[in-house]
Amino acid sequence: MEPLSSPLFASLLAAVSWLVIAALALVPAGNAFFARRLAFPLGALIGLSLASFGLQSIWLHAEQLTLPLGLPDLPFHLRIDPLAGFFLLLLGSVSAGISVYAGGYFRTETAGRLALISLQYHMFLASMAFVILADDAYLFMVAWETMALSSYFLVTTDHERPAIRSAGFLYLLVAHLGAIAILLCFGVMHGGGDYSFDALRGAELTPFWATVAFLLAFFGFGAKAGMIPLHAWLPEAHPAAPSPVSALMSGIMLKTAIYGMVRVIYDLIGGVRWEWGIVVLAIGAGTTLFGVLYALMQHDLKRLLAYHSVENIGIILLGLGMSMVFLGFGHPLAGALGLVAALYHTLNHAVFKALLFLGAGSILHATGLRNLNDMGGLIRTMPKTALYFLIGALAISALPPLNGFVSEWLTFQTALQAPLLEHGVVRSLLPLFAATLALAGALTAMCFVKVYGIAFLGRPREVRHPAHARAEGGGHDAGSMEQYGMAWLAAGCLVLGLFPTSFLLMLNRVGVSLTGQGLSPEALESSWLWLVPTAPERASYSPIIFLLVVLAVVLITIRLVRGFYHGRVRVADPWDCGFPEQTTRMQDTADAFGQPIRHVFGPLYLMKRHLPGPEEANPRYSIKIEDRHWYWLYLPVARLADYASSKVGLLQRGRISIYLLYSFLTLIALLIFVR
Amino acid sequence: MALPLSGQIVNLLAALLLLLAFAMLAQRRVLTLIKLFAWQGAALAVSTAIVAYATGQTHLYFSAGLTVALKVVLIPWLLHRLIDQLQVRWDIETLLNIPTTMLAGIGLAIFAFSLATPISQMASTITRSTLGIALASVLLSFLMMIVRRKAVPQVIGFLSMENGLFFAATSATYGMPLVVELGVALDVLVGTFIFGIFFFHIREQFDSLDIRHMEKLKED
Amino acid sequence: MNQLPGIALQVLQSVLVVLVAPLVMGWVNICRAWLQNRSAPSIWLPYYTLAKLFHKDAVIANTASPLFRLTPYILFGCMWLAAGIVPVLATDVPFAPAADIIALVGVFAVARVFSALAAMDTGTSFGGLGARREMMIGFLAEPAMLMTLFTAAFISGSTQLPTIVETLAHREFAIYPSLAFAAVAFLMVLLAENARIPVDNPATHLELTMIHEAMILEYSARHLALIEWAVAIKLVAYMAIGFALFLPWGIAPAGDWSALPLALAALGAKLALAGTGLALLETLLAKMRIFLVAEFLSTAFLLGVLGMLIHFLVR
Amino acid sequence: MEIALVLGMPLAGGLVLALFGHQRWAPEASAFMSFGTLAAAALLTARVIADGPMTALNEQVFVDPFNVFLVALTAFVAFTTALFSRPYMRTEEHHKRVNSARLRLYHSMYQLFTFMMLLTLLSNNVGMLWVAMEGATLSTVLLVSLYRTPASLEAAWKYFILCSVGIAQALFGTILLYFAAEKVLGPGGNALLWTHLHEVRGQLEPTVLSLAFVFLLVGYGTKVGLVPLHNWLPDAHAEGPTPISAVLSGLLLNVALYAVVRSKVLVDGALERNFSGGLMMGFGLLSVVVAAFFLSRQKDIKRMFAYSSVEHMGIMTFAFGMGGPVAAFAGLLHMTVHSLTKSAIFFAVGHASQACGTQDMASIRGLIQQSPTIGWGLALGTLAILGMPPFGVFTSEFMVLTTAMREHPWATPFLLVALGVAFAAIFGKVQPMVFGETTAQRQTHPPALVPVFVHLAIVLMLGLYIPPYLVDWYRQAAAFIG
Repeated sequence: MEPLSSPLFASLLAAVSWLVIAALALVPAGNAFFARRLAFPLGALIGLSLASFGLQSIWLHAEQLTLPLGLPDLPFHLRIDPLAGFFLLLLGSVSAGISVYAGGYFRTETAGRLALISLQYHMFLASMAFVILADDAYLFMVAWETMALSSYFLVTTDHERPAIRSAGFLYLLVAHLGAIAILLCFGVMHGGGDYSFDALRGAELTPFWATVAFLLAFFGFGAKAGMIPLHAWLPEAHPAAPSPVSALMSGIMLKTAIYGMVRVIYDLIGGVRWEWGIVVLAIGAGTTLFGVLYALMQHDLKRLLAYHSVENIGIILLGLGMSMVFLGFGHPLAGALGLVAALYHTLNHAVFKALLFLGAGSILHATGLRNLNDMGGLIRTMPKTALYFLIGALAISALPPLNGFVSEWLTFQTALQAPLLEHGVVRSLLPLFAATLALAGALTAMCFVKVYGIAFLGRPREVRHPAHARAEGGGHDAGSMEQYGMAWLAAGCLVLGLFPTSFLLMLNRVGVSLTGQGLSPEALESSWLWLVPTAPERASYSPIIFLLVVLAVVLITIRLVRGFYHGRVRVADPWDCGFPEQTTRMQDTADAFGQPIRHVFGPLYLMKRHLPGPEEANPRYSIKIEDRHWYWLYLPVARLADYASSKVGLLQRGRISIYLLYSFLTLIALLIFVR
Repeated sequence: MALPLSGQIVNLLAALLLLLAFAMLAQRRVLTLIKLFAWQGAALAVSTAIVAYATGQTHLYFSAGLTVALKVVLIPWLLHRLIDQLQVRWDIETLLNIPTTMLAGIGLAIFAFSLATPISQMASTITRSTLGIALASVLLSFLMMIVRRKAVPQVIGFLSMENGLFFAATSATYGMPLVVELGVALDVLVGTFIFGIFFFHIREQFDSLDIRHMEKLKED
Repeated sequence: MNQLPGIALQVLQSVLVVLVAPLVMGWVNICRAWLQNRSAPSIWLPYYTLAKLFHKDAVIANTASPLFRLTPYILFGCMWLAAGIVPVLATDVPFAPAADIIALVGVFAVARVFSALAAMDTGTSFGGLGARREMMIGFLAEPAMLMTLFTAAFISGSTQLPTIVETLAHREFAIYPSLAFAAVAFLMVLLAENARIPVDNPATHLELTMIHEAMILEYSARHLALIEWAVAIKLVAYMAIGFALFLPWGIAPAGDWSALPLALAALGAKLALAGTGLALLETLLAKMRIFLVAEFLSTAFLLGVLGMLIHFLVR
Repeated sequence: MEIALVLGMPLAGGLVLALFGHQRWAPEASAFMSFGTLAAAALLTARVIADGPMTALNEQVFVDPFNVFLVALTAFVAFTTALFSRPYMRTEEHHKRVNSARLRLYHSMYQLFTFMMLLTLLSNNVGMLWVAMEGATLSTVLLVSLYRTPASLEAAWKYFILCSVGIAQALFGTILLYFAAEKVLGPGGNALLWTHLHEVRGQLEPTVLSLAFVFLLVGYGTKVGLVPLHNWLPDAHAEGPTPISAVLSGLLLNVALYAVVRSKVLVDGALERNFSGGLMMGFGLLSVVVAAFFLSRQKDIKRMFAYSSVEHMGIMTFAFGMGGPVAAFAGLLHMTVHSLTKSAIFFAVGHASQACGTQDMASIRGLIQQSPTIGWGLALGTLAILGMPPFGVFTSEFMVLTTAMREHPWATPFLLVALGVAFAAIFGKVQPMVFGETTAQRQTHPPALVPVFVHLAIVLMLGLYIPPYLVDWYRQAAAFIG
């Protein structure tokens, strides 16, 4: 193996370079010159190269490497295969955009904070790369938990605020519990050899233990991915972090959980069963709906985006679940299609969610605002950001011809393979899950109309906010580095949306490497213009033609209208409906926009409303939506632990005689036992 | 097989030891407790000396001498002095009433005997049957420590446990090697000194040697 | 393969739809007037209105952004595109492989999102109100629509409208109970999506009830004209989808030019019939309270799902 | 020679400091003596690596792979703790919590304590091991009550009584052991020599040995802090001076566990069934679970970490109880990383509580703002002790858990629940202490944080890479423990 031409070695080198950048951040010279000027652009370059190595490895055979580190009997094993390559591509390319953005975003930090952020940021990136490259349980766990730890410290960057501290705590706690489940899963899979993935792959499991391993992996990784009911940390932690970090976490880190799920379930456990798929589908559907419905209720922009991450994880799970159902029933073609759809959505979500979080970061930087209810009219002060954010918003709303649509379309196509299934109930279940997806897609569109309409359009809603003086008067658009970062990701949305076929071929390689079979030959032989999931007469989609036609039609219309009619325009005040005292506060707020949803889905929410009375001089409506999971899952568990510890506490009442009695009784009991 | 005379005497002394242990368990007055403790030490020393004489293990004489010096003379004297200085001559309060304690003690003794019987069968020493008694007196001292509420009786309980251990050593094996015996004795001595220091500190802090004052550190 | 005739047909078909759409609107209005015992306006009135609007000076709110001015064109483009995908006259639609029924729903979604955004752009309370209601109807109607389409897709094994039509139109005659459910669901979605009674009233400006009109309050002149025209095209497109799924007879099969005149006639008849039916419905029904719409559309969704399930059960 | 030096340095230190411990230079002298001990231990280690096991002083002391590694560890942590106690005790003096007489006691007893622990480890005579262990108790009991506050007196009293009583049971066990050995080896000193006992362990009487093991386990287990014998431990840790808490947790518990493991080796040789292992696993598991639930109710920071020590000693006991090369390896590794991490935590905690003037966790806030190094030291140390990779504690826990899953699957749910609860409890309390608005004040003496970060760096290294000679060493010891 030529080390230099090997993508595995090169990826390792890239990951180590991130570690080196992290370490260099501690060099205090020149007001943290390195961290301020060089670290992030360099990190972005490394990300790009990592993406290219990953891309390369998708088309190659799997490679392995062993490092002389780690446990005595279990040195660090590394491996790169199409699946790992795909996720490296995701990590590298998305993080490149985020890193460029971060280079601009963090520039104004104080030296000490900046050094810490740069250290943890690049450590975070490197640990994610190692998670993907790991080929044994130990290295995987080390990288996995390092990832949790470094992101925890990033989340608590602004630790002066108590809310952020508790968010960080919750985050790390859930992450740790998830990690414990994953560890247990590796233990269950273990079949006598060591803990390298090769040995785990080779282990023969009975159906019972395979199912146990599946459930452990699913919930362990699901805790990280933010699926319900283990999602509670996500909407707390992601908004708490600085925006580029939120982008990294939502965009990439959640995907490492998907990676882990696919790796463990498809690759290590193998022999996927359809019952597992039903579990995944059920949780996925719940997660999807829950995520989007709660997102609609949010008025904190970053929190809203975080809930959308929950939703999109649900969509990915729907794809995975369908794939598992088909594979379990012995339909590898449809199974591969589901997997491809899920992985495609993984990549898409990484790109547009990162873009949206970066946009939210720019808003926060420029105006200091996170609450949508205070925003409005930002399109005038930050037109570039508005454009990029619009692309992200359309993409996440699954509107053609952007990328979100492609993966949802593929998921729908997978669901439409349902007639293949012999099992009547399952066959009719799949379209129902597709219906959830449809509902979620439409709700997402509603939510992003709300976000975009309220943040960027209209007029500033609240003047009481001091930051608004800035936003109205001297508000500024994002800096150039930030814009480059967002432009890169926006371009990603377009490319992924317009050229899906090349990505489909790539993902097909991943599917082949995992399930042994890929998409149908007809699908693979279709030209680059046409996206064909199974056969051209069944379904096809060509985003380019689509876009060209829309553009052509729109241009023709403009041309015609301009050509035939005059272009005279008068600018006036908006119509006041005969009520001259219109104020900006009379616009819809984010809370108001969610009102139909609250009405339709009322029982789902735990609402605390404050309705202003007729006498109030300064009436304000406010609403607080709480997550029911807190009350039926998290708090009871916490109370149970508390109760147990209060009972255990009774053991130790301070009286020495009692302590002596314990020793005495222990002795006597053991003596009796010995006899 | 009839026991030789020395064996019979040792057995007698062992019974005395056990009786003294019970007496200490039942005793309410500190001064008497110290006296009983001294007597226990004396019985231990005599039995050790007899074993030494009967078996020709010369180091046991040394051990007996050490016991006399420490447990019959030095430690009771130290305790007396402490009690004089600290003026703690009150009656002893117990957590459990005396009859119950005695009943528990009898149960313990039976348990100890049944536990020791199979082992003492293997012993080759003339004193082997006393192993059960030694174990019983260790457990009885333990029980005494549990039920006493004041610091001084607790310490006496501890020391009497040490006596039981010594007795076990002589009865089962004709005593531990000398270096160990010396080490143990040193530990006991230092321990007693430290106890003494503690009595003063405790008294200084709490105005009493009642360990009920020392129940502040706990989980709530 | 020579695709030129196909493309020509495609262009012809979409231009036809665009041009005919106001006429259908006019027809519906006439029927309604007749049914309500009013004297009917001219069937050409929508054309007059459009021409009038195109000639006026546009007034744009000073709070509007470029998005506001772009939106009418996007709307119009989207609807034109939708009209191009649906096989109105013939199944020989070369553009159809580029966008199947899911993409078709996507096109309508794009239009909806942009019109809602434009409504919020001027920062008036009416705009926001309209946008929010429109999006609510959208999220309820879209899944119902997809379910309806999926039923047809399951029957024909394809998500491409021409294939669906060919399958449905040229199969042996059989009663599909699933399609019956789907048809009812589709009708309900059609009413909701096109802002018709009982969901919305295209002729009202009452703030308590209006949905679509609230969104376009700020538009005037040529922008308004484009929007109104787009609305008309949308109605025709929906009707055409309905014909394709439930009344596919008469649509010319691919390559069969001789069937075109018949197809044209069939289309005219079907449109006239549908317009009458729509007017009848609008006359018979009363406008619902806004939150009853949710129930109305969830019924549609339920029917769509039921149709699909029935398809699986009675297969 | 090296052995004599290892034992002689702290003994001499204790005597010298008993005379001069009140001088200004006493802390430096103490650190110097500890450094001497460390150097001697290093020499000894090198010698053992080169020449293999050996005995000395008329076979009364011996070195084998098992104890030499603990000797090195003990000497190392004793040295770093001496470094730490230099500024710590000066600050305490500055705050008038101790006077010079007590400082003399402190420094002298500290050295003696080191001596006693090293003697326990090196002693070949099982009886002397007992004597030294009791000596270790005696030398620390006055240190626990150094502040003479009511609470510290109470803690010291409990420590003294419970440990003395416990260890008295161990003496009974030793007597039984001698009783069994005497039949094989004949009466006299040899029958208590470990090296001889180990050779004949197969011939020892099983019933006696199982009885002996019960007494030894209860006796030394009290010092290990196994539940329900642990009650002295949190009190003594919380009320004594922090350097003493550090060595109690970091070293004394290890030494006591060492004694238990030594006993186990003998018993396993004599008994067919895995009697000792079962008992140890049971105690280990109970300790882990109970300690985890104790954690969440703590208010005192040192008390909380004391319970964490109980938990970790439970893990080690469980690991040694499982036996086998991997579990024993893991147990040894856990001993190493736990003592390094826990002492590092106590160093950080000591400075933190001095800076805030309290051990009450509710009043310690925002350490990172006042002193980033203390804050980070505490945060990283806590995460390390909670088993977060890449720190070494995770390495050993990984090995323990994976072995347990293979061999005793029933135990893993308990372990995992306990680890989860412990994580929530400790981390939830430490986080607000480290982050947020600060309550800390500037300190008069610059804190000694080199030890903290040196310890953590070693622990970090052990998480990623265990040097080959260390692996060999652990393996030999693990093979020996079995």
